[in-house]
Amino acid sequence: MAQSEFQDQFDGPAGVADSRAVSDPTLVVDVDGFEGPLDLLLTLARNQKVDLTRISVLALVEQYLEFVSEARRLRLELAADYLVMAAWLAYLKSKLLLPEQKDEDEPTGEELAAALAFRLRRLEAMREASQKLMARNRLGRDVFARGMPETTSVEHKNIWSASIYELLSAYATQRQRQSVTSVRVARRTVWSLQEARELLVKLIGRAAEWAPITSYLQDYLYDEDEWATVVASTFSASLEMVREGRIELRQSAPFAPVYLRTRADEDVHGT
Amino acid sequence: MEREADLLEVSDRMAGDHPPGGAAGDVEGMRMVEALLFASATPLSTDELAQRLPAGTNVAAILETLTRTYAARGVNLVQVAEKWCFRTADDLTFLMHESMVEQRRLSRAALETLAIVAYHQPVTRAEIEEIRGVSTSKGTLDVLLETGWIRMRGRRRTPGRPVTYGTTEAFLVHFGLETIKDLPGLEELKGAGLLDSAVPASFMVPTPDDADTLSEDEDPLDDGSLFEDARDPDA
Amino acid sequence: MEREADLLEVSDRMAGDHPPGGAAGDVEGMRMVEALLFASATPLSTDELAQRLPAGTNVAAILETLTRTYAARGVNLVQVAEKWCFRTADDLTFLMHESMVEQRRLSRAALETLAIVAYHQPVTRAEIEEIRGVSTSKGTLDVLLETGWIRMRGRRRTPGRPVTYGTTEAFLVHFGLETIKDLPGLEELKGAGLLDSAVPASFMVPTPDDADTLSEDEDPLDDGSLFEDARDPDA
Repeated sequence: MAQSEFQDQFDGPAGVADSRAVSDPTLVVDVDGFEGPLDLLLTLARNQKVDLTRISVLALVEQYLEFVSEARRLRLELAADYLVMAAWLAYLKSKLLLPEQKDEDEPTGEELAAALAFRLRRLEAMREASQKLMARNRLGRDVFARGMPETTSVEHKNIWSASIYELLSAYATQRQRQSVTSVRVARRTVWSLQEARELLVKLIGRAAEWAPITSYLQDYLYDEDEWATVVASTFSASLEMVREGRIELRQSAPFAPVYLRTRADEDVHGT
Repeated sequence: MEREADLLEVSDRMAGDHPPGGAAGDVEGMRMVEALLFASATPLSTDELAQRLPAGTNVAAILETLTRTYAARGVNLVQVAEKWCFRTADDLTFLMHESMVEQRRLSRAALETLAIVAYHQPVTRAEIEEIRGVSTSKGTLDVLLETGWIRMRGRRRTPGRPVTYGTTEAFLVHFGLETIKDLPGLEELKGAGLLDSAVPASFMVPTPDDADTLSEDEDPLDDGSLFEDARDPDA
Repeated sequence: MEREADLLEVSDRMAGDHPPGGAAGDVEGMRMVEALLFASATPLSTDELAQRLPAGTNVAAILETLTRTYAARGVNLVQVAEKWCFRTADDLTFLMHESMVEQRRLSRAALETLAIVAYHQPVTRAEIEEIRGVSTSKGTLDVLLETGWIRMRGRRRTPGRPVTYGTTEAFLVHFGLETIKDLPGLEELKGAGLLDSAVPASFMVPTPDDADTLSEDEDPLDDGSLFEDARDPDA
């Protein structure tokens, strides 16, 4: 039932909500305007015309059971609550009538009766409390507040704060941000190994004399930016040509000029 | 000043038993408290008053004097929710038809539930149902929440973490209660053990508690799941 | 009744000069008028009061007595447009002004702008924008003017005669500077790690100068045209 599901979700799997899951609150009210079996019991108890602390629970139980059987005889639709309560009260009645048994796990009839009486007194107490509460001098009904409260005007005043650190770091950060002009990475000219080799082959021709490697490259070393790549690529290409046996390299000391010449016995190599 | 002398004399007569050197001499302080409380749309606490008065003003003494001064008049100075406000005297209700606000009629179920929340707070819906012996329709709690008299406080630290309910400051203001401990008949109910929760056999006599701080077995409301509850299609 | 006797005595004293047989004896009538006027949402005329009071009540006399009774108090009974109501005493209206002081922090844009004004003063809005590289909203300068830390100094002798901004003494006080020259320069900013040491060589931090005397290229502010400028969205 949606209602009971909802209750479970709302209050958790509390026993009270579960035991009543099959009852529909709207049906409860239909039973002669009683708000549930406890309300009916309370009404019956009041009929005993004694202080609630001195009611006869047994008599009350019998009245309730009689009410329920009468309702059934008249084929009145009774909400399940009332039947559950009737079953429980029948059990209570048997407990009260039978001689007390030594069973420590189960409450005695007197204890059950006392619990029921307590619940009735508590419900009645809450009803009286609600009446007392509603009978108090209530605002807007019995006592009244000022009809024309004078609004207090609120003046907003701002106190600004900033620290010297914040000020300086804001300044430095934003000045610096603005000072950074965009940097374009210039494309470098690079001599490929292939280009260097072709050039080398063309330049040295059949030169058989030792000559510094840079002397061949004089025409190409005018640009400072390109000097490194020209020298490096040419040197690498020359190493490869040495391996092939086409030229010879000579250097007298570290960082001394590198000399090169075509290999003299090229024809031998050719065979 | 003539009018001060005048007022002083009056105050002396009206509050004849005040301690010498008390508030009676502070005519300006008294006038200011009167003005503030008359003007305010909501009750003001002693602290709120003190904040708006010159430093060193003995607000408590002034309030005591004013309470006595106004006790016999058509407008009384009263304390609700531990704050101060002026209210028309309760014996003049019969005159006030024009000012009367249309009050929403609460069902018997709602009244009972309100009382149970007030006296047993913090209380869960299952506990309310246990006391009433009948399941509470969602509408009942809704209506009470709408009046602003009850509020969801937190969640009970028990399986299912049910929502706990309690009363609000608006509840105290509406019913003219200084604190929740001024609920009518509270002491008798406590004495008779009728505020015990009978089901978990606790032998402690609880006292209703509308304090904002959650009790030991309450968790704060978790907005997410609370919202879910509030949106329940059966609500 | 005790309280009636009490009030009677008081009223007698408070309104010692009332005509014998007048309102002073009508304690209940006085209480009723008090309550009605207090609770009413609108001022009430003598007729309206009379309609709601027991027949034969001398409303006019009661009102006269009450006016006198309350004259010295924090709340007065006053007549507005021939109707009666309670009002806070004129000399206490200052209590009704609540000043809310809010601590606020400057936005990043405002801090930057403030710093630029401090270092580069006298500086125009266009110059600020040029330095910041973004347009400065009018609101930012407004906020800074509200802080009292910057002021309009004069007008730059350039086309459009833009307003120049500079810092105030309040600026120095707030930031704990003895003179504006205590603002750290380029090397100090670098030393403090606020500026990257790799800034370009062309990077300059000006030596700030907040002298009251206008610089050579500044004209004094001319109030008339200032107003015009201040409204100019582009100013």
